[in-house]
Amino acid sequence: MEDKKYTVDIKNLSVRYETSDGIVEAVNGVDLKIERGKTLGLVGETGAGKTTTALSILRLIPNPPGKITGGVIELQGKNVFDYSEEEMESIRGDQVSMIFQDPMTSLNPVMTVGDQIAEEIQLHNKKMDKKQALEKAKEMLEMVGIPGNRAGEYPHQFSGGMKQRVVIAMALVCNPDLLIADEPTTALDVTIQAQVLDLMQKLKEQYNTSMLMITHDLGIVAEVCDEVSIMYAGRVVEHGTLEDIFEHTSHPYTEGLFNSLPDIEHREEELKPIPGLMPDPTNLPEGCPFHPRCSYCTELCKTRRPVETRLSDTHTVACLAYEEGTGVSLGGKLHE
Amino acid sequence: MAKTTTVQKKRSMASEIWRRLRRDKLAMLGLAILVILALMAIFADVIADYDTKVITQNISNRLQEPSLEHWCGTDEFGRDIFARLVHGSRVSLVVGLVSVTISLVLGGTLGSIAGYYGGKVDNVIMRIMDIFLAVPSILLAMTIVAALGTSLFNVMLAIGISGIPGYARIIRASVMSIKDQEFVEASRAIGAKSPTTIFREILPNCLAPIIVQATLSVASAILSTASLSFIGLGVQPPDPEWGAMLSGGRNYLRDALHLTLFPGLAIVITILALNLLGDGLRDALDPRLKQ
Amino acid sequence: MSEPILEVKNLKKYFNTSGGVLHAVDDVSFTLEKGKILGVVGESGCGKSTTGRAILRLHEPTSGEVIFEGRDITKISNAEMRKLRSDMQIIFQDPFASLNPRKTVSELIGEPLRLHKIYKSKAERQEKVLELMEVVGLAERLMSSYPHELDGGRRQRIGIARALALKPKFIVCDEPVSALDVSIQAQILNLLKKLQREMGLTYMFITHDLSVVNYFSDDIMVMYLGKVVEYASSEELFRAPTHPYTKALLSAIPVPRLGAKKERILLKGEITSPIDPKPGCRFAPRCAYAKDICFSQSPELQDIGNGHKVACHFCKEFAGQ
Amino acid sequence: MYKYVLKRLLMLIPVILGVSFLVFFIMSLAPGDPARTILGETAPIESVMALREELGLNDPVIVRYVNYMADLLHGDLGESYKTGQPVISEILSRFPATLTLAFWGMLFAVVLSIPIGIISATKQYSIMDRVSMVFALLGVATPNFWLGLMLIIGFSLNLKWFPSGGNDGWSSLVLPVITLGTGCMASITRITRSSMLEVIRQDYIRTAKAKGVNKKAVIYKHALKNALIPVVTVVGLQFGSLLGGAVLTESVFSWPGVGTFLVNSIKAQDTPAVLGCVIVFCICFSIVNLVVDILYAYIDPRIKSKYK
Repeated sequence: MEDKKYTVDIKNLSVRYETSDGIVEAVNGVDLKIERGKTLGLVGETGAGKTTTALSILRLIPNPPGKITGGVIELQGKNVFDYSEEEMESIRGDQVSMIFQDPMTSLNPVMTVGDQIAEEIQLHNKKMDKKQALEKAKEMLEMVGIPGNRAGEYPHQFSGGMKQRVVIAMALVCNPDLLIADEPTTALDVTIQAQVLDLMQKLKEQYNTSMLMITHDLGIVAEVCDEVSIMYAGRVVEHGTLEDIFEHTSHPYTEGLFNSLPDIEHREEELKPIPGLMPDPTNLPEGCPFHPRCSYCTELCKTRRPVETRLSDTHTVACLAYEEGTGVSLGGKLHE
Repeated sequence: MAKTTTVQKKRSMASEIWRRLRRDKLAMLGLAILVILALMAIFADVIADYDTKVITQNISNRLQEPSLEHWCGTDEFGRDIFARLVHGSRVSLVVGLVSVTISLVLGGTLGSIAGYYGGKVDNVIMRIMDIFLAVPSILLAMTIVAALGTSLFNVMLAIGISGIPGYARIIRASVMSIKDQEFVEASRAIGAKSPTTIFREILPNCLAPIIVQATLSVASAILSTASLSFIGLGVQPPDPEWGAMLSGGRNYLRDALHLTLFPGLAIVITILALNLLGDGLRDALDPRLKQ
Repeated sequence: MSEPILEVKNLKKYFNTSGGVLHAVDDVSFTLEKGKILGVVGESGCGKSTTGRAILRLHEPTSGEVIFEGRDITKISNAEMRKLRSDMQIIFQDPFASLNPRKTVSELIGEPLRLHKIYKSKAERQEKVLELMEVVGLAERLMSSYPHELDGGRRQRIGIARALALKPKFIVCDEPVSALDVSIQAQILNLLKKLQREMGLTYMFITHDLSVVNYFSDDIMVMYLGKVVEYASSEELFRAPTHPYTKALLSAIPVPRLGAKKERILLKGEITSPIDPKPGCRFAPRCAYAKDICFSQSPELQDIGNGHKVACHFCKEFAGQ
Repeated sequence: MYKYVLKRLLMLIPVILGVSFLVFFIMSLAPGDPARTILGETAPIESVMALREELGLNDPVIVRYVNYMADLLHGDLGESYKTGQPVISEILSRFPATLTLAFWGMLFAVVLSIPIGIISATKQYSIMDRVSMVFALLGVATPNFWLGLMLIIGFSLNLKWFPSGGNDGWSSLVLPVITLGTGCMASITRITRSSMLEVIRQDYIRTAKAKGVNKKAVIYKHALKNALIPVVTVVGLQFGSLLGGAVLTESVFSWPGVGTFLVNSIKAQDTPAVLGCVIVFCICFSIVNLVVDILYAYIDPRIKSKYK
C-alpha cells in the first residue's frame, strides 16, 4: 500500500497563528493523502483548520501572523517546503490550483474575466502570446457554460453562480494535478450549487484531476468524494472511505455531526446536537480536544491525547476507545 | 442591582477602548502632549502675566537670543516669546474647540437629518453641502473673514462654518449605513419609536467616526487660524497667536531665526499630537478589530 | 382544526429602484393556524424574507391584507401596531448584525420589557431577564457581556430571548440557523422546537434549507420571484412535489447518506430579474416544460386535492407523476 | 463614456451657480461702503451716492447677483475698486503663475507620494516604512507657510541655492513647489499606504497568488489599480487645499499669482476682486473634481457601467 503514487501527501502538518490575543494552534499534526484522480473530502466546522491546511499546500498562509511549524507536504513526491518562492509560483495555478469560497470577492473587480484567465495561461505557458491566451480563455469559459464573448466583461457584470464558474475555469485552465475547492458552493443557492457541483464533477473526470473538497456539508461529501477526513480543532479525528465514514461511523464527533443533520427522508426523527461549543483555539483542552463535548468522555480522555488507530486498511480514527488497554468504551453503540 | 450593571457596562465599553488606545504608544504620546498643552493654556496666567509679559513692549530687550531668562528669546518688541507662546496656546485651543463645536452641531444635525430621512430632504441638504464643498475650506474661511472683519469670534465662526459640510457628509454616511443594519430593524420589531431608535440605536454607533473626525478637525482648525493670522486676516496684534507671531518674525528671518522657529514648532507639535491621537482613536474604535 | 391566527390576503410589496419597480412580494395569500409552523422556502431573491417583514409591517406592504387574530393590521395606526408587536415577533438571520454592538446581553434582552413598560422596577425586570436567559440556555455570567464577545450560537439565543420576552403568539423566524455551524444549528433548532411546543407558539419559518424546513414545519410554502409556486403539508410536498421548480429544488439537495444519489433535475440558467417582470409564469424561462401559454399567462394557485396548491398551468398533468 | 462626461459637465453648472451665489452673498455682508472706499474719506456725499447708484449698490442682493452673473457669462467680473482695471484681466495676467505653481506642486506630491505609499505598504513595519510614515505625519502637521520660511532660511539665506521670492526661472520655482506640495504629498502617501494595505488583504489578491502570479505582479498588476480608487479621491480633495495653500505659499514667496492678488484685495476691501478670485479658484477646483470623477470611472469599471 505504501508505494502508491500520491498527488499530494501531507505528513504531520502543524500551523499556528501568532495573534495579539494569543497563539492559535490552527493545525496540529494533520496527515492527508490523495491518490491521482481521487477526491478527498475534508469536513469540519468553522475554525477546524480546513482552510489553513489547504493554504499550506500552496504555501499561501499569510505570514505574519501564520507560521508553519512542522511537517512535510509532498507534491508528486517532492516536499513543497524545499522549493524557492519562484518555484512555488510556477507550481501555483499550474500543478495545484484553488477555488475559494466566496465568488463575490475572489475575482479582481478591475480586470476583465478574460484577462484574468489569460494571465494565468500566459504565466504557465511562456510560449503563448496574449492573443492565443485570450482565445484559450474563451474556450475555457465556453467549457464552464459561459459564452466566450463575455470574456471582455468585468466580474460585477456576472451573477454569483457565473462568477464561481469563472473561478472554476481559472482553476482548471492549466490542467492541474490537484484542485483544492474550499467550500466552493456555500455561497450559492441550492439549484445553482447543483449546477456547479455537476460541472466540477464532469471537468474533474475529464482532466483526471485529484481534488481536495473542503466542506461542512456531508451531503456534498456523499455525492462527490471518494474518501473523507473529519477535522476537529486542527486534527483529523477520523479518516476513511465514504463507506467507512457513512456506514461505520467510529468517532463520537463524526456521529455527532450526523445526528445534528435533519434527515430529509425521516422528518420525525429528533435531532441530537453535539452539546457545547468549539474550543477556544488559543486555549485547546488537554487530552482529546473533543472531550468537553463528548458524551462518552472518561477521566483518561481529559489527560491522554488519542493517537491514530487503524481500524482497517482504509479506516483510521483518533479516539481512546479504539486504543488497546485504555478502558474507554463507547458502549458498543458506535462500532460493531 | 440593575443600576450597578448599567454603570459597570458604561465603564467597560470606555475601558475597552482605553485599553486598546493605551497599547498605541504614538497615540499616548499625542495625548500626553495635549494634556501638557491644555495645562499650559489653563494656567497661562500663572506661568506668565498677560499685561506685563505678553503685551507690553520693551524695546531695550528686543530680538534677544534664547537664554535662561527668555527660554525662546524675545521678539521685535522685546516681549518674551515663551510667554506669548503659552498664552497663544489658549487662543489655539479655544479656536479649535469652539469652531469644531460649531461645525459638529450644525453639520451633525444636517447630516443626521439627511441620513435618517433620505429622499428629497437628503437631496436638498446634500446639494447645498456640495456647493460648500466646492469652495476650498480655507478660501471659504478667508471670504467670511474678509466680509465680516477680522476678530477672534469671526475667525472661529468662519472656520466653524467651513467645517460644516465635512461633518454633514461623514455623519450622513454613518447614519445611513447604521440605519440599514438589522439591529435597527430589530428595535422597531420590539416596538421602539423613531426617536428611541435614533438616540439609542443609531447615534451611539455613529460616535466612533465623529470622535475621530473631531480630533482631526481641531488640528485643521488650529492650522487654519494660524494661516489666517499669518496673512493678517486672523487674530490681530498685539494679541499673541502662533500664526500672527510667525508673520511678525518674517522680517527678521536672517538675524533672528527664533522669532519664526518657535511659534512654528508650537503649531507642528500641537497638530502632530492631535493627529497621533486621532489615528490612535481611529484604530481603537474600529469595530472590525473587535471580532 | 383550530382557528387561524394569521390570514394573509393578496399581500404585495413593491420597491422603487433606479432600474424600475421591483416586485419583491407579488400577490401572496395563505392562512396559518394557531400553534402550527409554516415553512417558507425559496432561493435568494424569492421574496421570502420580505414577506415575513411585510407581515410584521417592518416593511409597509404595498397592498393586501394581513389579518392577525381577526384584525387587519395593515389598517391600524403606528401606535397600535407598536402595542401589537408584543404578540408578533421576529428572530433575525444574522446574529452578528441584529444585535446592537454597544449593549450588553441583559440590556438587549431587557429592552423589549423596558419599552413596553411591563415591569415596574428594574429589579423585577432583571429577574425576568435572568429567567429568559435560562429558558434559552444562556449562562447567568454572560449577563454583562457584549454580543461581539460571544459566538454565533449564543448570539442567536439572545435574539430568541428578545423575541420571547413579550410572550408573543406568533414569531417570524427569518433564517435563524443559516449563519451557524451544523452542530450549533441543531442546538438552536431543538431549542426553537421545544419552545414552540411548550408555549404553543405559531411560527413562520423562513429558510433556504429544505432539510431544515422538512424537519420543522407542518406546512410548506415554496416561493419563486415573489410568487407562491406551491403550498402543501410537509409530508405531501416531499412525497409528491408537483411544481417543476419544487421538484428541481428538492432534487438539488445533497443527501448525507450513501446510495442516496438520485436523478437530479438541473435547472438551466439562473434566477431572472424581479424588476418589472414580464407577464406569464415567472419560472417559465428556466422551466423544461414551458409552453407558449407559460410565457403569456400567469398561472393561478390551484388546489389539486388535500389542500395541496400549485401555481402551474400543467399541475394536473404533473400531479400524477 | 461620453454620456458620463456630459452628465458630469452638466452637473457642474448648478454647482458653479451655487458657489458664486454663496460667495457673492457672503461678500455682500461686508460692512463699509465700497463707494466711499473708492472715492476716499474726503469725497462729498453726493458723489458717493451717485457712485453707489452707478455701481448698483442700492439694488437688492439677488438683483446684483443676477447682474453679476449676466456679466460673468460675457467674461466680465467687474472692475477692481482699487485699480479700476477689469478684474478678469487682473486675474488672467496672474493666473499662469498660480497654475504653474499648483501644477508642479501637485506633480511633485503625486510622483513622490504614490511610490512611497506602495513601498511602505508592501514592506509594512520595515525601517523604510517607519521613516516614511514619520515624515508623512510631520508633513501633515507642518503649516506650509512655516515650511516655506524654514526653506528660505536654509536654502536661500544660508546656502543661497535658490532665490527667496519672485518668479523668474526654474530656480525660483523649487522652494515654492516643495512648500506647496509637501502637505499634499504627506496626505497622499498616508492614504496610498492604508488603501494598499486594505487591498492586499482582499480575496482576489489571494486568488492572484494562487494562480502563480509573482509578488511584483500581484502588487503592480492586481493590487495597485484597486488601491488607487480611494487615492484618486484624495488627490482631488487635496487639490482644494492646494489652491488654498497656494494663497499662503504665494504670500511667503512674493509669488506674483492670483493668491497674492486675493490677499491684497481682501486687505483693500476690494470686493469685486475678491469675488472674482474666489470664483475662479472654485471653478478650477470643480474642473479638477470633474477630471477626478472621469478618472474614477476609468479606473473602476463598476462606476462606468452605472452610466451606460
